Amino acid sequence: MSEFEPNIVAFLCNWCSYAGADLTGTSRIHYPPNVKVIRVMCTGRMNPLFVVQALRQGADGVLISGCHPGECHYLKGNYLARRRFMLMRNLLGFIGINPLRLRMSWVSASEGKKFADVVTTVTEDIKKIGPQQSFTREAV
Amino acid sequence: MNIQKIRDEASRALGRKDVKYLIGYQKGSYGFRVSPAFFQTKEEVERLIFSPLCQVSLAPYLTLEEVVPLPGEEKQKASKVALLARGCDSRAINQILAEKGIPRDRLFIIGIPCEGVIDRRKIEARFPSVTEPAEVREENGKYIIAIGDQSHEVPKEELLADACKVCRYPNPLIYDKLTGDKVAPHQANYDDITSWEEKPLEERLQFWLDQFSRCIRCYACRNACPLCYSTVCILDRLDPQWVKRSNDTSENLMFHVSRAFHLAGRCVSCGECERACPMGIPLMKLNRKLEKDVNDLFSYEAGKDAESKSPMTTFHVEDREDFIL
Amino acid sequence: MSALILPKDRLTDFLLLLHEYTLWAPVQRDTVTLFEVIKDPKDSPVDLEHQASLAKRSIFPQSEELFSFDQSGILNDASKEGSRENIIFGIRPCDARSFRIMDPVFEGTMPDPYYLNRRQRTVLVGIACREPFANCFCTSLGGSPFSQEGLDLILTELDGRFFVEVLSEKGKEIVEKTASVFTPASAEDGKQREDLAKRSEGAIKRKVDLEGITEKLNGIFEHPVWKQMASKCTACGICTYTCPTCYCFDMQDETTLRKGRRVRNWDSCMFAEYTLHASGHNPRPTRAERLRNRIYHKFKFNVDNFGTFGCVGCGRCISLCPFNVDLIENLSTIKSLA
Amino acid sequence: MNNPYVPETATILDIREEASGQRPIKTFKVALTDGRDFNHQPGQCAMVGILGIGESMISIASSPTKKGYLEFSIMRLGKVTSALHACEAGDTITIRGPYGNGFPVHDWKGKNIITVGGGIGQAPLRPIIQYILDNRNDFGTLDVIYGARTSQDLCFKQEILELEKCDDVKIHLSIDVGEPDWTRFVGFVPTNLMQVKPSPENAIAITCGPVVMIKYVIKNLLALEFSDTQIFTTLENRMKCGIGKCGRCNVGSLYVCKDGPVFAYATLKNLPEY
Repeated sequence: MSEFEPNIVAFLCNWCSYAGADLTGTSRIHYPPNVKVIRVMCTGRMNPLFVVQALRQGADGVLISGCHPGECHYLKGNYLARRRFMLMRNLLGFIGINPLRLRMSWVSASEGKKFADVVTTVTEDIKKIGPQQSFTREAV
Repeated sequence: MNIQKIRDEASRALGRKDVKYLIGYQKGSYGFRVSPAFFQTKEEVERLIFSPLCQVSLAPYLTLEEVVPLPGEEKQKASKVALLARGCDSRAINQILAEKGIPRDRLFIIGIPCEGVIDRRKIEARFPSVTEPAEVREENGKYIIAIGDQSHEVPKEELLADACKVCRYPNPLIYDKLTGDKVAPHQANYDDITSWEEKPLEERLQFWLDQFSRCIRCYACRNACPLCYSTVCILDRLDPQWVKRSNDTSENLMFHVSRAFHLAGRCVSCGECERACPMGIPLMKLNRKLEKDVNDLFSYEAGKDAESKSPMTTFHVEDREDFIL
Repeated sequence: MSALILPKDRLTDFLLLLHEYTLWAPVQRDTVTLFEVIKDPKDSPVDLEHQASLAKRSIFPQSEELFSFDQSGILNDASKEGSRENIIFGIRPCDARSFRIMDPVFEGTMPDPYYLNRRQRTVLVGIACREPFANCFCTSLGGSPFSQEGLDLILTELDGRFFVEVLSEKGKEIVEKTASVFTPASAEDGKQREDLAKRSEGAIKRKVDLEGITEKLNGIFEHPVWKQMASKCTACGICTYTCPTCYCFDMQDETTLRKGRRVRNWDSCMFAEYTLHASGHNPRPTRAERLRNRIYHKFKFNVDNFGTFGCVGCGRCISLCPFNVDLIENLSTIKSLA
Repeated sequence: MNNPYVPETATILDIREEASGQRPIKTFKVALTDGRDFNHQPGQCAMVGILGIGESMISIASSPTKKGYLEFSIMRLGKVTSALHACEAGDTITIRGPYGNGFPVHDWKGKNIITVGGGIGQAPLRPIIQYILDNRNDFGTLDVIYGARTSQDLCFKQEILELEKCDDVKIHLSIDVGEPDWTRFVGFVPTNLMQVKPSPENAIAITCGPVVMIKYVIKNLLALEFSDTQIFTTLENRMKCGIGKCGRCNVGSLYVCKDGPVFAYATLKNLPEY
């Protein structure tokens, strides 16, 4: 059987992490192809339920990435997101969903290398914990 | 608890020109039941009761669709709703006020320090199939239960509702009139939460999936919750439809995570959701986990006053971020 | 028909002999007892003491696929898929009667194949109620704790044994398949059963006189009493979802990227969304109209359309309501209106 | 056993824009994919849907005398109707039906017919008008009273104006608020009705439109001495199954999908909740 290739949804903020991911590509830095990127304007736009919805619809992990604290384009979106996802991670852990399935990172537009590292770490971790199938929406 | 004092306050409140009606309790239709009741006149206050059986929270009635303008003839124009509020109810009211859900001047709050209430499931398990009206009073750490002409004594701890066992705010925090003497609060105790978190992930997940699979999605937990008062709940939305109508474990998990998370930093631990659940799902466990975390991480407790901002709409630059890559 | 004795310690054997059927039985799930499919009767102790909820989902499941489709069109019609014969074991007489009330809704000029196929393939094995529960009022609705209406077999617990009465051809078939666990019943057993039936019926304390309620309802549609009754209701779905005779449903499409299915799910007339028009107009905007519709449906509309009350008096809506909205009390109030 | 929940597929032949603005209305001309005749009565409805979105009960806006196709006039309001409005000619939709009772056209032979419509409420009346024109000798005079909020919201405008050329059809259009180019009646439909003053003698009045309009039209018809059995209307409610099982569309003990949508006022006035 071939190795498990996780499905990871990455929500990247428009101003920092999305540009950072772009830089990763233009710098020709390799990173695992398991992430599916969704661009959001700000991590503060992230409804915590997006995470559950993604996991339910077949994602094995979710990565949320935004600007470093103090650098948010909208001043405080990432601070609010930080609180939200800290709690969401704890709640998911409480009901038995491995908190490693929800990761958050700060990646600026200049940190192409860091983005590659983050994606590698997240992918490796999720490979270790295996696929998420226990509460996936019933495949029709 | 002196019922006469509460009745006096109630009839004084109803005597006020600006009070439309009063939400209180009256004897229920059978057995250990207590029913929420809406009192329009002073005379009706004779029916008002308050006893350890008064488990139902009255706070949800403040935000129901028509904000209860019962046909009260000449009183129709009056603006205030009076209600009895125990510690937990007062916290719920505070939280609603803080969220600007209802204006303070629409409320006349009669605060009742609360010694804790009886879990109806526990007492009905102890005395099954009781149809004749039963009464309970508390005496020296015991409940004296009168069913018909029989009397029983049960230690308080055995019947006390779980939420009341760890209630830190038995005394109303916001009120216009306070009746009775203050009650000593209980200690916060999150042992159940911490010990649960020591269990293996797989065991936790199996437990919750099993619990959620039982849910029939009657939404009683939502409707009974004093803080679930959104005009359009995401659960009723068709477009976008976050949670499908189908009853399966995955949809149910989504529903329960949304419900719990929407109450993060807002839940006042009244235990109404769990009480209302016809399927016996331990919903308070989720709420208490979030309550504990909000307290630990953001030093915030819901409903302590009517001004403070929700922890989910504020932040500290120095909030923990050890989970961030 | 004939009567037999099933020793209590052979109950599991009896259920094991029925392995070719899909077996629904009341099982304890933490603090509640619910009807569920049990895989192995040895592992799932059947709870015959409690008033289990949701028997109706064995024939009318809460969620049910009507058909599936993809971009090319409709793929299959789920009503044509064969399923095994069902046994609902341990159903209360009131629940068994409830199917008789739902049947005409799903029959009619446009028969509903999903419900009716499952209904035809289901055997109802009842358990008589020796001790009625607090809110049982089946006798007010023409039932009784020992009612045999709609059942194929009925068990009555005597001391250490079940008195089994065979009530239909389907029931006879079951008994023949499991003949080894039974012994013949004596006249004494029959007498014991009669005594229990009498005692149990006498033990029902909650009653409501429904004589003339339908006519009464004709004249009080606009009465302020509805608003009063509904004032403490918070419009959740407990009463309708746990009601054995409530059958309203919703149909929705659910899709993934490539496939979809049309599903029908229980719906509740207590929800605002139930009647909400796309324009935003709602013919039943408040709890008063919704509660009124529920009572009218059960005690007038069902009588107009099918000649029976849409209620079997199981009392679950009363026991489970978190706010003490009490159907018996409400019906008595209606009766007492001038 | 036939499965009443499984729809048939149909193809959109043509889409015509009837009204633009806030609540746009389009008329969809469709034909069943298998070419079968739908066999409906004027006034009946069908469940029109799109797989993956859902279904809505829509009244059939064309007469059974028009063979080979069906028409539905649909206002964009909810999830399904929005998706339908996004469709193009050639797309596949689903249809179940026909449902409901339809107008008792056979009992109306030899009668003078008055239709009173408002807004999209003209759609269920259109098959009746078409039916009468196609069986012209079976009926007496035809009065079409129709109004909408603005001239932009009037459906089937061309078609109705075309009718004016027939000498045995009278058209009475109105809009709620006056507009510079509008030379006809300005005011609400019930008012227009009082101005037209149709005679109740040997007549049948059929009305459809917003709930409030229907109430006043009926009131005015009664004032004009129409009897209960001479007034017909169609109702609507939220529907899911279309076959009287899912419960939600009841008005009293009758289901709009099965026992309606056409109700004689004689029946209607005895229904609670109306």
